[in-house]
Amino acid sequence: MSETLQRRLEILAYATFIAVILILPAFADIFWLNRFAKYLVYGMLGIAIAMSWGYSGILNLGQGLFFGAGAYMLAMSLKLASPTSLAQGSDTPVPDFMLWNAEPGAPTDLCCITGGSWLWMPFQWVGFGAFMGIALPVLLAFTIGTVIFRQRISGVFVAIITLATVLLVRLLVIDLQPITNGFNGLTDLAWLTIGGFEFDPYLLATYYLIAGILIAVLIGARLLVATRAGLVLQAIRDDSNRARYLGFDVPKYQTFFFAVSAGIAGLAGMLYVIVAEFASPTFMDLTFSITMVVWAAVGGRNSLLGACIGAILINTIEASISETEMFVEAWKAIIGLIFVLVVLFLPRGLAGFAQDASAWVVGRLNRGEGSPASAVGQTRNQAAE
Amino acid sequence: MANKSALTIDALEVDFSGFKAVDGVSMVVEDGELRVLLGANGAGKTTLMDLISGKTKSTGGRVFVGDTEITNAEEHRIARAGIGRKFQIPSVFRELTVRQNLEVSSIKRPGVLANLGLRFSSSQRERVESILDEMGLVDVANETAGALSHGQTQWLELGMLLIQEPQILLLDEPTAGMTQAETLKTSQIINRLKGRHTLVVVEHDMAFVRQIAERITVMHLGKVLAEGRIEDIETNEAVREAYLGSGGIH
Amino acid sequence: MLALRDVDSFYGSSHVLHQVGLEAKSGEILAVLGRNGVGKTTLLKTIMGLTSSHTGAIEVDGASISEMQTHQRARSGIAYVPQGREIIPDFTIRQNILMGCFARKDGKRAVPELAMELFPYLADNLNRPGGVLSGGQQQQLAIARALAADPRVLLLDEPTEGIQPNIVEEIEAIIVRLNKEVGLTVVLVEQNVGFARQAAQGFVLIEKGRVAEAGPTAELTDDLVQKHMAV
Amino acid sequence: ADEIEVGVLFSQTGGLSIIEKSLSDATLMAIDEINSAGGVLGKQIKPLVEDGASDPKTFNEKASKLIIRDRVPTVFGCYTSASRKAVLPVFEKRRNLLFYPTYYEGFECSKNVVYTGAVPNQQLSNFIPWIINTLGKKKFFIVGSNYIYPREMAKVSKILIEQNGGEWIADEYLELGHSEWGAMVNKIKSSGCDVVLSNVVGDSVVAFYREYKNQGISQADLPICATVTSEVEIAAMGAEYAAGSYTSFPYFQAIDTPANHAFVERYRKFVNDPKAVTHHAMASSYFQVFLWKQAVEKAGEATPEAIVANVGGQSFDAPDGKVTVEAANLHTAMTPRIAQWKADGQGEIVEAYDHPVFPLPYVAYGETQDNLFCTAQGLDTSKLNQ
Amino acid sequence: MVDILFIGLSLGSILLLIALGLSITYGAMGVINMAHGELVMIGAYTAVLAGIYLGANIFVAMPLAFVATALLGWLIEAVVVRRLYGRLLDTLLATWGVAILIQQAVRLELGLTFFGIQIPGLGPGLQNVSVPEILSGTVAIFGEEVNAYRTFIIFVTIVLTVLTWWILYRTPIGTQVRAIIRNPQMAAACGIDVKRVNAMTFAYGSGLAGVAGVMMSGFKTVFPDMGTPMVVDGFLVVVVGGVGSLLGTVAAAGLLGEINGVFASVTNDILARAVVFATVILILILKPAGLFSFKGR
Ligand SMILES: Nc1ncnc2c1ncn2[C@@H]1O[C@H](COP(=O)(O)OP(=O)(O)OP(=O)(O)O)[C@@H](O)[C@H]1O
Ligand SMILES: Nc1ncnc2c1ncn2[C@@H]1O[C@H](COP(=O)(O)OP(=O)(O)OP(=O)(O)O)[C@@H](O)[C@H]1O
Ligand SMILES: NC(N)=O
Ligand SMILES: [Mg+2]
Ligand SMILES: [Mg+2]
Repeated sequence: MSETLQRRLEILAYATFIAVILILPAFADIFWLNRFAKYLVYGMLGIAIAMSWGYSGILNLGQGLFFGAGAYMLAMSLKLASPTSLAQGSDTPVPDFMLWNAEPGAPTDLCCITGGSWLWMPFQWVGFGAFMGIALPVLLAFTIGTVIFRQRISGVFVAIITLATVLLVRLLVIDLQPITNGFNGLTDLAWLTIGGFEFDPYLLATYYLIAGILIAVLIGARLLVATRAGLVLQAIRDDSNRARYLGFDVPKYQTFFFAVSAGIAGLAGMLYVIVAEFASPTFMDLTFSITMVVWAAVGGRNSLLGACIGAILINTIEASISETEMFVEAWKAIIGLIFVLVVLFLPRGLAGFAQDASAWVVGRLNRGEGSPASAVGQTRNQAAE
Repeated sequence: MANKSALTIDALEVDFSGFKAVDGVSMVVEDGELRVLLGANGAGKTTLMDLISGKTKSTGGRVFVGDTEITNAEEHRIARAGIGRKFQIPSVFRELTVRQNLEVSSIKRPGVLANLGLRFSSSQRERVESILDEMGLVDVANETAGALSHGQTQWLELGMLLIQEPQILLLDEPTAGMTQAETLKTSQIINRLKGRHTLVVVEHDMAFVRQIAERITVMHLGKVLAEGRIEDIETNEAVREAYLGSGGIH
Repeated sequence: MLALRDVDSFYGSSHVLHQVGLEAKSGEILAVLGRNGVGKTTLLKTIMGLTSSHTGAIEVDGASISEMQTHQRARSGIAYVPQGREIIPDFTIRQNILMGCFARKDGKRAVPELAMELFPYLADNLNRPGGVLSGGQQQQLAIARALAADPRVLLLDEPTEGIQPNIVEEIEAIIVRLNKEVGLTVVLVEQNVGFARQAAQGFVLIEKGRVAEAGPTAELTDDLVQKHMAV
Repeated sequence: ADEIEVGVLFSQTGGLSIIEKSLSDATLMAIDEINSAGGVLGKQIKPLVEDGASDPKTFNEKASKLIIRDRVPTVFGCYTSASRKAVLPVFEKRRNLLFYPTYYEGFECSKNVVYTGAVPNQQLSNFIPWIINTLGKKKFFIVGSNYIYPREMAKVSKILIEQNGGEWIADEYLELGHSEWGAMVNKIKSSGCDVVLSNVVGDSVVAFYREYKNQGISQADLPICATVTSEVEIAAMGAEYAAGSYTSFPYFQAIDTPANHAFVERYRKFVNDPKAVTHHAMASSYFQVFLWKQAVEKAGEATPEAIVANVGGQSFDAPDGKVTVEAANLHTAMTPRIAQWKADGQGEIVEAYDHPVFPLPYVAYGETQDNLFCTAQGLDTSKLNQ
Repeated sequence: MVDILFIGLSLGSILLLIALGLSITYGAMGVINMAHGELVMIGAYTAVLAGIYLGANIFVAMPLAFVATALLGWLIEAVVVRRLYGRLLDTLLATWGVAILIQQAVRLELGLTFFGIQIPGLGPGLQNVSVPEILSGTVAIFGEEVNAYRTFIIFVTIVLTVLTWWILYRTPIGTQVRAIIRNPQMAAACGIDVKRVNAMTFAYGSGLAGVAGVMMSGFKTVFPDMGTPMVVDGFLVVVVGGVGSLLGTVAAAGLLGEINGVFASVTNDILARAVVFATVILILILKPAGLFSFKGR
């Protein structure tokens, strides 16, 4: 397939996707809009995974750490903005759970009600929470990335380190109950308010807030990987040593894109808090992090759009099947089966399938040179695969 | 250190748990010189290149590019100091297309932020196209490099090196797996580079060596066995014995 | 001994060999020549069953092997020295050589005498890991491994690539010897036309995945070489 | 319509489905029984079953589906506090109603939740004095899973232990779902305690009791007194491991009343499993549907506001005995009991209050029946920082 | 002190028992088998069912479980894994799907619940296996009363480890296994029946998981989700040890087990878990390819 045609088809795919999510409200009730808003957030996670896994070759099994970090940062601010926080007899907001966890006689003030509660103080300003929702994941990723990429850790070892990290952080968040509310997470949050406008999760405006940010992230990420740096990144994924001998400081590239991916995941975490109104340490469960990876794989890990659509699609399918009375118990088995089938028969995910299909159609159209060989009657040699 | 020398190697050695694959090698390559490195299989030629390019860390001795010491520096620093390398087992970005391989190699400012732009300059593009043409890779420019044959991969790697334009090129068996005609073409390319670039070439193909050689260094068992012009080497009995066999350099 | 008829071969959907036919008679050396990328390696891989798929007939001693899996082809007496050498880096030299023995019919597992005689470096370093060897040493190891299979047909992909000149001479001599003394049938992919002319009885020139010319070595004229191997 | 739709939201899949399935079944059984008896307000109840998949995110999503799309007036559901916290914003901001059947840590006071499980004072207020006075054990080793409920139970226990002249010598936690007890049991052995107070939940319980026996500790010398170990865990671990230990709950399968025997029978038939066990949260899942029905009938309509306004004061003769939703705080008054586990896997009730105990969700902060923090209007915050 | 070290040793042996099968399917075959935990679970259920239907104890259940899970592993290999060799991360995803399927199969009693048929022993509930009399209670070792069942686990682990080591490093089949992971094409060209060896290896690794499951059933609850956390622990061990190194797996299991045991004893279990994770991270940062790894050129 010629390159320009390929590019045009890709632009068409992006445009179609964007158009669909923008006109969706015309066809969906407010419940589905809220639900899709959540799935768009998952789609953003798909983008983050495709960027780190597909483009950088870094399989992060701890993406939940960044999602969780983003979620908690904004949730802390929204918790302090919640009217119930103020209604506890103190002049300054104090999260209700800190009262339960406080030592008897402790001052009812954010500075010192429990050990470490002062960490919450800057979050009284929602802007700080929103800023930290991206800054903290980026900082974490930057730190982790700098260490592991300088040490030239790659492949499954990165996966295990990120996995151990997310498990470690999750353990600490649960254990630091006095300042995190432990296992129960943060609920009873205020709605995000910008310029006096409250983003009730069941408003059209909230859907468009999420959709708009997703579109911006999608386009931004797509442009980023199309840069020269993005090309270098793919070269590094391919053969990091070769890239070194060309003079590229490999860890810098890896860390940069790892951090960008983390920032996107953090942003997704924040948006999730806006639409779901809670933050929970289960965001840092291993299963969630693996599930995200599966979404991206189904959609196509080498395609930002594919991974994004994969996440949205799987969640939509999951919801539909699990809400079909017949399948209430069996839906998970069906999902499991879908994963297996996709990996076996669509090895590059839906995006890869779409590319192959369009290549085939185009090949049909300008028949003649380079028509794909027919597979009829060929001996298959297993060992060669 | 003499100012004119491009590459200075001073008593370099590496010890692999007791086995010294390179054992006190000293060598000065002048600016613009082409140096051929000969030696038996296992003499330490590739290892010497590994040491220069930072792939292997030395356990003794020093390496300079011009006046800059690069001993055991990180690979990308050595590369930025002006050393480019072609590997014995050709090493390219197998999942990128041939053109993308060349594009990546054409990037001059290696930082992340410097490369956040979308486009390559038109001079870079032209350079890529002309290298594609020169290496005979135009037909496969949009193929992924992993699908190339061995020889095509050799050409591609050579092309990447040319477009990278390092001051010093280390070429490890650049003609392995090429036909005589192809070898001839390679030697022409290399001869064109002489003077502008400093080259260190490892080869076993004596016909090729004859086409390009100025000075030759012969290694044996990790040490320098002989150094000199082609005629000196050809007639050196020790070299004949250890390496050349009946044919000589023909 | 080894015959191919109308063989087409594929990597995934890319079609590399077209209607290839050739024959190596028993005890003969057949040289396969051609430019880079024409499909020489692919031809050997196809014989071994290592491309994704192929059509057409491949026979050894009149028996079809084209339906066989790779290991069965190996066990039917074909040994392969690949272009990349494909040494297992963390196996010792001995273990690498013994790998070849899995294709033996008699089940014997021993380092072949002949290989030890041919390659003294290997004989002296049987317990070093294969991965640390130099390129040329690995080439020797790959040949030794093939010999360990006690094959009838030997597929050699540019066996002298990267070998020091005096050993090249030796390897060339060895190939001739194996052919003469042991009666091995050899399919030899070579760039060195001189050696091909000297050692082989027959030749095949490949061009873009098709057999362009074939015949006894005597017919391998400079014109043909010029036509099919020049850049 | 001639149907009233209600939500049933428990985990049908995932790690927690083991327990939550039984809560879901009990709920469906109650609905079934009500429907057979003519329904409510002459209408049949139609349960909409959704799967929380043991994941708070899914609980949140499904709650929103039931409330916003299906517009049910009530959801029966949630087992863990974490899942309840995840659905709470939907119920509160959309003014809907959750019936929550699980024992929990307290300090929650929502106008949108009716709590029918025990709160700490209903499990501990007679348990601790009984351990000290009747069992004669004074040195407590407190152990729990590391999350809110066990920590809160420990807090309340410590107050009670001190009030009753005992002492606690350790308060240790293990990760939720962890099942490696070697070190902890070894610690217990060498701590010099004479009783273990366990707030361990889930499958960790099984590994705990097994390790306990396998390290050679006898329940007679050093009994485990538990707040969460129910018939489910006992059946799962093998009764011999728990024999001799104690649990405090308002409901046990062993309650020897005709009503309870009939309940157990009906349940076994309903789930088609002659060995199925009944337990506290599951019994609450059952009776809370009846409390709900009474409230609907009293209100004459099935809207969340009407139900909540009328559920306070409703009593029901549950398998547990009489249970009453307290109008003051929408928690349920129940009768605490203590059972000793026997080799057949059933508890023998060794102690029981003779009357239902008033639920005090803020008992750890000094709440008493005369000084309620949680009121029908919500939390009275002025009480909190005194 | 002996008691603390014993706890660590026992933790290590349990880790090793889980990791052993993984160290083969992952280390020697390059398959990230996320369904490994489910194979452990199936092993445990074999013990449950053997108890219910055959009245058999865990000694009998061990070989049964080995066979059952080896067969299941063989099936997984033939249907799914076989198509994915060389695609490491795809094996992770596909076997993740397989894991979900196996879990649901047990939970839904192989789908028979839909027809109202119940199989006692399966289903979503919690199951248990009782430990034979001679393994319950304590035994005296070095003058210290230790848990007899844990001692038995340590013993079984040692036997299985030695057996596995012997197969991998002292038999031709072991050489074939190790050759295939390094270079399947060349292995085939050397006459190795890659398909058959892979199937056998995967079945063996799965069988080990089954035995591990029987051992787990003696001190844990048996339920459909029991395997999920195990696969994580198993991978931590295998990777920290160095992929493909059996010795590394043994060392990592021992090290992490003792760290866990000692920290849990002198501080608390939560901190011990945290320290274990931190150790994993630290080891991999300091030794980026795990404790034991081959260094090529
Ligand atoms: N990492 C290593 N560990 C141990 N020995 C090594 C290592 N690297 C190289 N060697 C040994 O050092 C010697 C020199 O190897 P080198 O690859 O430099 O040879 P060479 O001169 O390039 O040979 P060739 O012409 O065959 O490519 C060989 O004997 C090789 O086995
Ligand atoms: N794995 C592969 N997938 C797709 N195409 C391939 C693959 N390997 C080789 N090819 C293509 O098949 C053609 C023949 O390659 P082959 O390696 O057989 O060439 P060759 O004649 O051995 O060349 P050389 O002399 O360079 O070794 C080349 O055009 C190459 O691009
Ligand atoms: N409510 C509980 N026990 O989490
Ligand atoms: Mg070399
Ligand atoms: Mg070739």
